[in-house]
Amino acid sequence: MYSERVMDHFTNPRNVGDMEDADGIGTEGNPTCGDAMKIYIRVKDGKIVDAKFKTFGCGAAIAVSSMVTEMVKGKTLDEALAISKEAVAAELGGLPPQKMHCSNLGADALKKAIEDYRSKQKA
Amino acid sequence: MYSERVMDHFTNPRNVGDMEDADGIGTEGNPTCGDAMKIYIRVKDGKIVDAKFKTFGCGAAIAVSSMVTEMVKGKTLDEALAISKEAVAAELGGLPPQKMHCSNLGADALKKAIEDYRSKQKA
Amino acid sequence: MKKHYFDHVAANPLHPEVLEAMMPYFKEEFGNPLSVYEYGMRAKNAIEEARERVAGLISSKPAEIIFTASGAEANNFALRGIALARQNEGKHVLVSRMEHHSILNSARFLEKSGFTVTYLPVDKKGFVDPGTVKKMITDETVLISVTHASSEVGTIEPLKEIVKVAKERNIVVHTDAVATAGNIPVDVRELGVDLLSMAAHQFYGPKGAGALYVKQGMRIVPLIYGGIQESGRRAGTENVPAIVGMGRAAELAKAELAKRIEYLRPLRDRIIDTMTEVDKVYLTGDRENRLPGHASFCVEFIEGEAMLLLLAAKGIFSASGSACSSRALKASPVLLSMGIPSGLAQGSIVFSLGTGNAPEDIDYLLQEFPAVIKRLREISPYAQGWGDREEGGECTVKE
Amino acid sequence: MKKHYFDHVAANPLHPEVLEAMMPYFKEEFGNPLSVYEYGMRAKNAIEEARERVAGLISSKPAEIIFTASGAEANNFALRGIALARQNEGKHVLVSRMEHHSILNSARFLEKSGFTVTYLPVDKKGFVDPGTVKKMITDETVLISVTHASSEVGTIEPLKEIVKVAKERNIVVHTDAVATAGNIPVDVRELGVDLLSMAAHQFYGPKGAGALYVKQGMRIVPLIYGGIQESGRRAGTENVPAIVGMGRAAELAKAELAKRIEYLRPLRDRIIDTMTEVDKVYLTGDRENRLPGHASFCVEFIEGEAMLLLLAAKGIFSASGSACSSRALKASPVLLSMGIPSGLAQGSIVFSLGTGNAPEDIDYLLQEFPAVIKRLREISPYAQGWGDREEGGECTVKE
Ligand SMILES: Cc1ncc(COP(=O)(O)O)c(C=O)c1O
Ligand SMILES: Cc1ncc(COP(=O)(O)O)c(C=O)c1O
Repeated sequence: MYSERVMDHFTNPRNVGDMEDADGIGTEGNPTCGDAMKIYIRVKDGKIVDAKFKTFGCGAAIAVSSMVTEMVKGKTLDEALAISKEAVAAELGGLPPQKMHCSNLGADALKKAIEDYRSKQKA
Repeated sequence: MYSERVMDHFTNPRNVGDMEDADGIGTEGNPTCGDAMKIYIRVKDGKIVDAKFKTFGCGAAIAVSSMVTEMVKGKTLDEALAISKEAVAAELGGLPPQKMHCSNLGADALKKAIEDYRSKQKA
Repeated sequence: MKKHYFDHVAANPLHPEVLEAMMPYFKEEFGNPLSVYEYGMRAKNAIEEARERVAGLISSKPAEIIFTASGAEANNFALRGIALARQNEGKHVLVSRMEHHSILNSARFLEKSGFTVTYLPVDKKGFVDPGTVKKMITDETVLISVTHASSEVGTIEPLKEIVKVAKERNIVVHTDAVATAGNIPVDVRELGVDLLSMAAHQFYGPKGAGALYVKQGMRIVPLIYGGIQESGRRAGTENVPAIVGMGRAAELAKAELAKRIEYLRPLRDRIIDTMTEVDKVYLTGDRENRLPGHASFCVEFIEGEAMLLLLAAKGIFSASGSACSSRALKASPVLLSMGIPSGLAQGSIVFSLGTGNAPEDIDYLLQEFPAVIKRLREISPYAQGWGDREEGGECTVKE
Repeated sequence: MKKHYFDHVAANPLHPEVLEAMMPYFKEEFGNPLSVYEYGMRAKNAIEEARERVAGLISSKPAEIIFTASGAEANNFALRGIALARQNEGKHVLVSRMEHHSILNSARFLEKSGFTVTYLPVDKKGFVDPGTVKKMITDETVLISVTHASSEVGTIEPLKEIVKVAKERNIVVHTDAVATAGNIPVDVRELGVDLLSMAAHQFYGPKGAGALYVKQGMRIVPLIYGGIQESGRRAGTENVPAIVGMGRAAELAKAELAKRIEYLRPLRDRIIDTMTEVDKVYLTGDRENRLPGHASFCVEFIEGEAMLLLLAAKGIFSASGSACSSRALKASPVLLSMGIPSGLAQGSIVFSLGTGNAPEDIDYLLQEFPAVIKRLREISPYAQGWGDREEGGECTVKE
């Protein structure tokens, strides 16, 4: 069902963990739906220098979280915002169609983390 | 489906044929239903001394005709009239239930042949 | 005694390569296609591969194939599923009089559910006339179902022309292709039908596997509700080995179709040519436009089951549409629909050939069958003519 | 890697003796049971022998068994067939909330056809309360369908008591015994039910064979119309090998039932005892009154499919009622019906054992499974508690 890349990121997820004093935190999804993720980012000079995640969810959700946190590292905030669900899925070698929308919340959580960072900056 | 006795009387039917100047002739059934038989009897001293048949029909119908013509030989008319469908079927080692009524017309045809004989006697 | 099996419309022997393809799914590959782990995935893949192969046989897309457990299920599903899905547009259905029981009895169910069904007549060669279809269409007609070929007379119906008149009025067309799919070329695009039923056991595949082709985009109400198997259109744990077998049988049929037809036709023609020489033996159905291995007759003055059994005693296996041989105890409605008198219809006999039949088998049949006819006619009271019975009588089965 | 298969509710491996019994019917015995000659008769006899064996398994008469192609078909047939047959007496049906999709979705179909359906609640151990059944019966009620055991939680329902309250009001009772027949003693006379569904693949029989027990004299409208197979109650060429396989599997199950139960129960109990020791792992369904090989849990803070896949990576195969693992993408209605919070229901996992599982397989499971839980909890944002998510949220799948 899942591609090898998905299985790799699921069984050996990168960047798992909480981040103390993260610059931005985004959460998306909820347990009722079976998928919920929390993404932490650390920002320096307008670039994401580190990212971590915690995810409740299926294999796809965990792999997506792992992949998104990998993809954002070193990107500017605007570059990171441009990461789409499709881009994440493509990096993972594709996702089963039924998983495309319900478990592929990484880009949304990331967006929220960036918004969180920006709103904190304004404050 | 059929007992060995049925198959024997079907594949080697006894008393097949027409009977010239029969004393009684009875027909029962019709081609629409798939079974029709004609029974001829020769009567002497109140006893059936010979019987023949012609049958259009399935294996059961042919076997029944063959058996009935065997059973009546040597019987008085009243004895012959007492031959029931069930008795014919029993002599044949049984008939499949669905054949019991539509193909087991031998006793009826025999009855008609006896009636035919008796009505001729009266005339 | 050597067996001579000429009843391929009743059952086909399984092709050894089909059985071989099925075997792993009776052993180590026992997974449920819904399971997310490896056993499930392999079972799922096997089904999808079979779907492609079955689609390939009729030139459809794989997603247009819904697996069922039989031809009868596919026919019930088609008739009732489309009637229910389209009932707001009209409640009139047209089916031919020569349909299989699974169509006719589904049609009766629709009648009980408030639909009107009109039964299309059949001519004496077994054809449904597209012109008649056109006349019988009403504003209420939502579905037409005409068989591609009846397994009892073998005539191949002018489906393309029927579809043409149906499409002028936007009416959905279903065909029962159980007797044709895998036996003659069947191309759903070319035929233009919206739905088509098939059964694996008619082309050397296993029993327990059928399929309904449903044109992309066509809404159909399920017959069997439950889980999400077959995209939610047909529930129940998939019969993986049977489906795999159907796929392999479809693949083999497609590859060998021309060869099989070329092999069977001359054998069939020999039977027809020889037997129609016998006095008062009539071919049923059209001479040319018929299934390649199908030779069906009515033999006057004798009854079909008796023929079957005497032939069987000689190792020859065939079928009949006579009342006594049907277990339903009614003469074939298909034969009666063609205007064959009821008495004559009792003399029905059908030889359906398969690739396992050798030319010598036909020699043997043609030697033995006339003798069987002669023998039974000697027993028949009608051998000189039907007499006053010619029209047949009322059939009253006494209880 | 050695495979440890604990998903017998999804699929059973075929018993080798069952396959052996089936093999002749894939080879020389390919006849159609309707044929009057020897091939047909042998096929017919094989089916009737299978019918006796299946009847023997549930202590019914052979004539009370109608073969189907799946448990889902039997369930659809029962619900719709009885509702249609009895609709003049009333149009109200009772089904429990923990029924299989094939019951629930058939019930929805009945609702669309003008019936009223009341859904019986389930308590937190998975029991339907006969007292509640009694209260929910109306003058219009014609049918009650309660599963004998759900394959998701394994609780065995108090059917006898439910039948008792139904019979006070002359209401027909159907039970879905797909998960129980062949796995625990099932006696239709003792249970008192009027209809009962079963599937061969749940007791080491083949896929593609199911059966519906219909009490003698009970009228039922067919689901699949056509020929006179199954006494006119279920049409379609019989899947002879599968039916024969079901018969043999039933015979084996009956002979070995006590032994199988005795073997499985301690294995199941070890899993339950060990796993409920793990923090925030809860048994679902009743502890005692459950299927002998069935151990089902909800594991807090993690999701079922992720568990399944990590276990599968270690050669352990199981099932889950989580939304993501269902392909239908909805959390098991059975679990929700028991009042399990939706978030927790996502952590569902089911181990269903079979006679092929060795005690060492259980050792391995009990060694690996806690590690999988630990690992996934390390990834979970909720491992310290659900926080404001405790009640779960609205589930909106964005397109
Ligand atoms: C309790 C129950 N009922 C019905 C079914 C449906 O049976 P089938 O998959 O054979 O259609 C299942 C599935 O295994 C089941 O577990
Ligand atoms: C023309 C036709 N339609 C439908 C069927 C029914 O198919 P099945 O027996 O697979 O249910 C048959 C039977 O072989 C058939 O010949």
